[in-house]
Amino acid sequence: MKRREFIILSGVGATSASLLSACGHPEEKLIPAFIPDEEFVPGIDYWKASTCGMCPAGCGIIVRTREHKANKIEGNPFHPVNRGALCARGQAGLEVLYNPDRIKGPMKRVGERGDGKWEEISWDEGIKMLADKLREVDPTAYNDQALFVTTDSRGVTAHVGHRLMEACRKGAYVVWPLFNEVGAETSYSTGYRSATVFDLANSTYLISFGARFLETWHSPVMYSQAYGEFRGSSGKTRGRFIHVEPRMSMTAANADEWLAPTPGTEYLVALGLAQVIVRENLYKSPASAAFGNELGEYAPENTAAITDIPTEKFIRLAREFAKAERPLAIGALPANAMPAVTLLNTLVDNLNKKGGVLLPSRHNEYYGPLKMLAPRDSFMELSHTKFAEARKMHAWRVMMIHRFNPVFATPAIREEILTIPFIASFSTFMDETTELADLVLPDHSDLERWDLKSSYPTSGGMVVSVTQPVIELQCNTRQTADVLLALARDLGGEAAAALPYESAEEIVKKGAADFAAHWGQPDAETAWSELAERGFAAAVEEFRANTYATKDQLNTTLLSGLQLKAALEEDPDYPLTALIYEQLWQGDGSFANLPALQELPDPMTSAMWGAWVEINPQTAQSLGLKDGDLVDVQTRTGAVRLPALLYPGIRPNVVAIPFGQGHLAYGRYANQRGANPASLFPPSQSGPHLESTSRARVVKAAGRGELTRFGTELQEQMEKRR
Amino acid sequence: MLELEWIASKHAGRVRSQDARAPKYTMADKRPSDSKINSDLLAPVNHPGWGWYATVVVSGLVVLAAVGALGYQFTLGLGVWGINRPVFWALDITNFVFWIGISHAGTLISAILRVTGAEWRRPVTRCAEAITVFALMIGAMFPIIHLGRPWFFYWLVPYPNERGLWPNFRSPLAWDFFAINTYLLGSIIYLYLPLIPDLALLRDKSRGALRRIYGVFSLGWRGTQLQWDRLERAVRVMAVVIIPVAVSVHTIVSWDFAMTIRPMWHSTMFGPYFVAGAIFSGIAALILAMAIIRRVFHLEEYLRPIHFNNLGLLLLTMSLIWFYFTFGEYLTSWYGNEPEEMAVFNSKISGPYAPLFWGTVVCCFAIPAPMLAIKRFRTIKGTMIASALVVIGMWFERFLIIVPTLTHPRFTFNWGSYKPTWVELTLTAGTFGYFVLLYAIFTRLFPIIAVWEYKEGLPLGEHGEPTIVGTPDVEYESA
Amino acid sequence: MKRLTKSVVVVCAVVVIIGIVLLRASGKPEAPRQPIEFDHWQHVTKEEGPQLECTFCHENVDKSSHATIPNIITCMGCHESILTESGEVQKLAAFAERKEQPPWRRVYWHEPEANVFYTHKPHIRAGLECITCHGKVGEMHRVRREVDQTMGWCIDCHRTRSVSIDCYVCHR
Amino acid sequence: MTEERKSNKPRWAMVIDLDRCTGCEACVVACRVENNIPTVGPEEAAKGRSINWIRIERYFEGEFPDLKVKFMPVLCQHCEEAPCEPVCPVYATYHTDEGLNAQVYNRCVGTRYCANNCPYTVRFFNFFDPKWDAPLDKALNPEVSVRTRGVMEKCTFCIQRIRKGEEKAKDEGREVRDGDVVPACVQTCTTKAMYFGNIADPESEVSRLSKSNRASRLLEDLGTKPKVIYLNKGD
Repeated sequence: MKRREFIILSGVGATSASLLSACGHPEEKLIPAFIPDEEFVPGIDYWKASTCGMCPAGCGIIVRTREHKANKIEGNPFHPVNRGALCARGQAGLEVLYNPDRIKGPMKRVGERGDGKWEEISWDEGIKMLADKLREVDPTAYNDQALFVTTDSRGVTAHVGHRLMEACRKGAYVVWPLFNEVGAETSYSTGYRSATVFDLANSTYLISFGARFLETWHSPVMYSQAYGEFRGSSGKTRGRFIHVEPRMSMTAANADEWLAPTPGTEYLVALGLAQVIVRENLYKSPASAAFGNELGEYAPENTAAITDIPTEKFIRLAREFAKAERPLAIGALPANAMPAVTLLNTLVDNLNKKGGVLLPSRHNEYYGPLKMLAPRDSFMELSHTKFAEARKMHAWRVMMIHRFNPVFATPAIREEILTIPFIASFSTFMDETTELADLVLPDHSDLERWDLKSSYPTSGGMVVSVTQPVIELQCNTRQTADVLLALARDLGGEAAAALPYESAEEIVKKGAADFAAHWGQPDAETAWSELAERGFAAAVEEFRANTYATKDQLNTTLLSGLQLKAALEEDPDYPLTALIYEQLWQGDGSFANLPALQELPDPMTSAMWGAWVEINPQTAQSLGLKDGDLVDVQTRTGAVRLPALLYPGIRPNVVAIPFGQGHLAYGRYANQRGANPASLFPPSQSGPHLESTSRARVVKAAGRGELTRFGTELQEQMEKRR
Repeated sequence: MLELEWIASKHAGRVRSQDARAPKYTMADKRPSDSKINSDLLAPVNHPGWGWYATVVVSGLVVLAAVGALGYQFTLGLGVWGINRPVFWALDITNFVFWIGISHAGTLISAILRVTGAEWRRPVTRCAEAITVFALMIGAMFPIIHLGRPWFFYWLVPYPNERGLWPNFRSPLAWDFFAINTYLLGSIIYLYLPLIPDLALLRDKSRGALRRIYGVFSLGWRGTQLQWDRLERAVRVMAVVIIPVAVSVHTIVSWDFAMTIRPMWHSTMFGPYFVAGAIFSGIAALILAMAIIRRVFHLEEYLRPIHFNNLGLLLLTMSLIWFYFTFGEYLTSWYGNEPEEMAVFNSKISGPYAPLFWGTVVCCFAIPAPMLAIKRFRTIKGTMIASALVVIGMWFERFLIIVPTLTHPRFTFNWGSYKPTWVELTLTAGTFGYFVLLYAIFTRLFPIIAVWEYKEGLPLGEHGEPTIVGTPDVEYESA
Repeated sequence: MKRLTKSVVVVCAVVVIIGIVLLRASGKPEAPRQPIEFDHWQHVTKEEGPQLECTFCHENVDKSSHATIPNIITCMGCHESILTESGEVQKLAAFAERKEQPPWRRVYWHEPEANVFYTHKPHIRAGLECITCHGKVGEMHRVRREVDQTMGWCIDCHRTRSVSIDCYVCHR
Repeated sequence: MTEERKSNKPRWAMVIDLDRCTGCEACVVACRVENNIPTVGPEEAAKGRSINWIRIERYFEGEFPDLKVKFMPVLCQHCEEAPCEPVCPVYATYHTDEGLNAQVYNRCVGTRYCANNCPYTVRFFNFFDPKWDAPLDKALNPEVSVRTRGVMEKCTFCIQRIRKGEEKAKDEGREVRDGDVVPACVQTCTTKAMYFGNIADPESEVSRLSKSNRASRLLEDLGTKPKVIYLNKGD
């Protein structure tokens, strides 16, 4: 008997039973649901505005609530970022709120670390415990430190956490992003400084170097909307879209032309295009002529062999791009390769022009008096390598971890984390890192907490979006910022002085009102009530057309770091290249516990409920592999066992694994599903800059893998016959 | 005269067990005595033997297993079957079509033989009619148990209700409901009518409660001339009426498929194709049943090689017709070369279903047709082997009509596959067990060869009437 | 024999009747005992009473799909000062004290399996009287189910008023 | 659509612009959440029993490196001549006077005949009772039935939203117009590739788009007259 069947038989499937059973007429007792109270009249929907927390993009949402339950999330139709739309992740937000595997309240460890034995404690007890640990940090010792690790670089947590750590003498506020693409505000994500956006909608010719703007890059919903307009709306010609990426992502699948260069050589494609534009004098910005000599070595004739893109294609695309009415290049390449993309935009001179790169000039004014929304400049950015180095220097005594799961992102870090004497986790779920914690102080879900988020819509300016509770608390959780405030009060002295707030709510209300006041609504109270109802406020700026005047402004040194070679060395024992990518919904693996997303067929492979290895059918044939065969992907660092998925949209001799599955904790939906490819790469590579690539080999293992697809499984049947 | 005979048989005295093992004689001999016939033909009723009990126990256990599986399915839902999206029908409907097909053995064959006055039919009819009723009962179960919510099956009945809801008479499934019920009712009547004189015989030969029960069901049969006249007329009318009903039933079953727009279902010839297939599998089932009855109840003198020979010839005819239809069906698909049709076609001819498909062709045509065409092989054993192959082959033929079409929806993205679960397999086994069980019980309660009808066909012996109608048997005995 | 037939018929009839009664009884109680003996008559019909409109308490009937049962706060709005010595009002006050709603029992409802999405609002808009579907509740002391709200009953009314009897109007 | 307007009732239709559809599947999740579609879990999904009222069909054309992909969102097409309707023996699926292909769950006995006769394979069967691990059931939409085992289900064009939209129009004493009814998938569409409205109203967006020279319908040659209109890729 299957597990599921047993469950049904034994009647543990209690929900369905209570929903559907007729015995004893449960309906008769439901009467409390028909009594109105101050908040809800039964049978009437109440929509509450907030901000999506499923990625940093900051889409506005409205949540439909009824009878004290939230039952649908929709995009806020007035929000300038997403204009009513919402992506698959955002739609699944309620499954975070109502997830059966949420941590119900504060706990402390009673067994050995990782034993999973916990004792429920009160909030006061938990905060006291953490405060005592922080007090133990020796302010005089150079290498004694407390650490606050998070993925938030802005917002209430960052504001409070940062101040507390500063006040905590040796405290360090650490931001540790895994995938840099989504909404990260730092330069390497776009090649430009923060607040830069791209006017896709009005562009007529778009080249994307690995920027999966329809799935995961930057602000997917905003750029999807722009893409819709780019493809044609009344009165606009249909834009042409070229995508450069070794694996056909969903974004690539939408391109008019897909170029699949050798992994890691995307920047050479960009430079090759630039070289053609310069040598054929197709550039528009006057300063561009100066690049003539420097680009010589990147001529497509030189690089075609490395990139595996024919020269003629370079020349044709370069001409098309340069001659297009409003060309635009975007990219998601390693920071040191991004200048190649920036260069293309420079050559066609599209800065602050319709359909080009929009670089707001007044962006420093946006934040108004509210500095909490500004990206913090004094945080430490961490990757595994840096962590290991820093670990040698500092004897971290206390590690506080918030919205981040390093043990999953970089499994090798586990041992090092275990050496830290005291770990407090603020996780909402029991993830791999929280399992090692000594104290768990669970945070609210995004629909229960207070926060402010800033984002930059293509319409210009900045939008501040409010995250506010849309429904009463589901568990005995507390917002981390509130916990930190309580902590500061408990610590007293400097810490208490640095954080003179009652609650996160107060900070948010004050910050939001300040912002609104700065941008046109002087009455703080009206400002706040408007904001709470609409969910956002905007600072508006018209983009001023701008042009690069001289070569110096182009920062020509950008090219110096680039080398004319493939990204990976040949390795005779490991003839293939393995890469991991951020899949449509899986993010950094933190959505693996949402059943609606687990059962969402991957748009390209149609696979669900698991992980897989994408292999080109040609390569598979040469390795004697069939679809669904279990294979070991091995690198010099590690190996994973996953089912092979024959995928025509990947370069031969490259294998790709989606990141996000393979949890060893994290609740019933995520645990023990697929494998975590992070172990394939040296820990240094799981840093923030690049989706990792490595030399690899694929060995057939015994047995068939569990590869579940929604669409048909057979390769030959995937093709459209009709 | 018949009445006289009847009275004679009534006074023939009690049957003794040793009579069952009476010395052999051929039909060419003079007419066997009434008591001999009675004791031979009533032997299974009176002295079933250990084999009968064993059969009942074994088939009963299989049925119990199937009932258990059914209970499991009703408790949890149809998910315990292997069906999925897009294969929403599989073994359930295979069994349905198969058993409805088997049911054509009886009534249709016996009716045709009666109407055409084929004298050799006499020992065959009862056997055949019983198959019809039981196979139909089993087949008709499936449209109910295959429902997602079987407890609402009565919504197919057009009963007046306050909600003003009626069945959808446009649906072939609603037609099925009426056709099958009509056929079942007709078949029961058609089985029952010729049973009345034999019930009277049993009534007279039994005592106590049994006598009363047989008495009720024999409807006060006294064997008067009037009664005989009426019976004969009723049987004759029923024989004529039941033929179109039988044809319509399987036509409508085929229309369940043909009325859809699915590739390789939507075919105008599905009606005759299914009817032919049904008669084909029905005859095979009849031959198998007869051979087994003949053996276990020692009815060698009654079920003679001539019957197997004749039925074998019928089976050969049907095999040829079946092959003709199949060939025509597939050839037109192939020539049409429509992509959706070809997807299904290829999956059967050379794809994953090819072993089953070619196996079916071998079982239904390649082996039985030549075998039955050669007189030397048209023996009891030969026809039995051919029939067994045909029954198996026709089951798979039904499966192959249903499943490959469903695994290949028009949009290739939705193509699927199907694997049965133990529940479906147990249910399938259960249908066979149930059939055997019902049949065994029937033989215990009623003579499986119509006593009066057999006697009616015999020479009158002392009265000096001409004897056997039809071909003399000797020829076949020696062959 | 005749007697036998007769007795068989009688026994069958009795069994059927008992069965129907039992089935009905095991289903929805016709006049369930409420946690507080709320008397509709006193509030609505009684001459010296307040003679409230139905919508005074069931205020959302023209706004929502549900007519809604009044919150205890509504009750206490009057009973804070009126009839405070009555035993039932004291029960009410005790509930209010505990900030609880009395566990009222439903008189009219349909099973969730019926998949019915009835909404009051359009029926009120069409000018239907409350008593048409709920009986003369205002004249009852304890509410008793007076109308058998079966599907046939719904359809009858829809037919006579030539409202759509499309399944999708109510079931979805 | 050539058939005459029999009443002043709206006829609901959808337009999907394939040039804009990116295959992001936001609609798939939105539909699941709005319509109480259960997740069946990995074991059941492996058996092909996952339910998605709307799905993105993906077709590859050609081979690496000249590979092309087509995404096609497929949902119930609400055919005017729906093949699923005549075969249902109990009228559980039928055509409403608003041109919707209705599925009445509590009339369905589960013959699955309709699913077999649907050329678009958009009908789904509840093989088991649905199950939501508490408290996930709190997110169920109270405006939509929770289907039991043994019944078919499929896209309803968000009938609950249609009813709400019509209600709103009635409240305001006017005919329904564009924007009154927005199904969950259309609402969330990230590229605004989907449109929904009353095709009987010549002024509506769907009417206008359905006359586009890019407009086509799925399996038009079957004569099912679908009410989902696809705008083919430009270029």
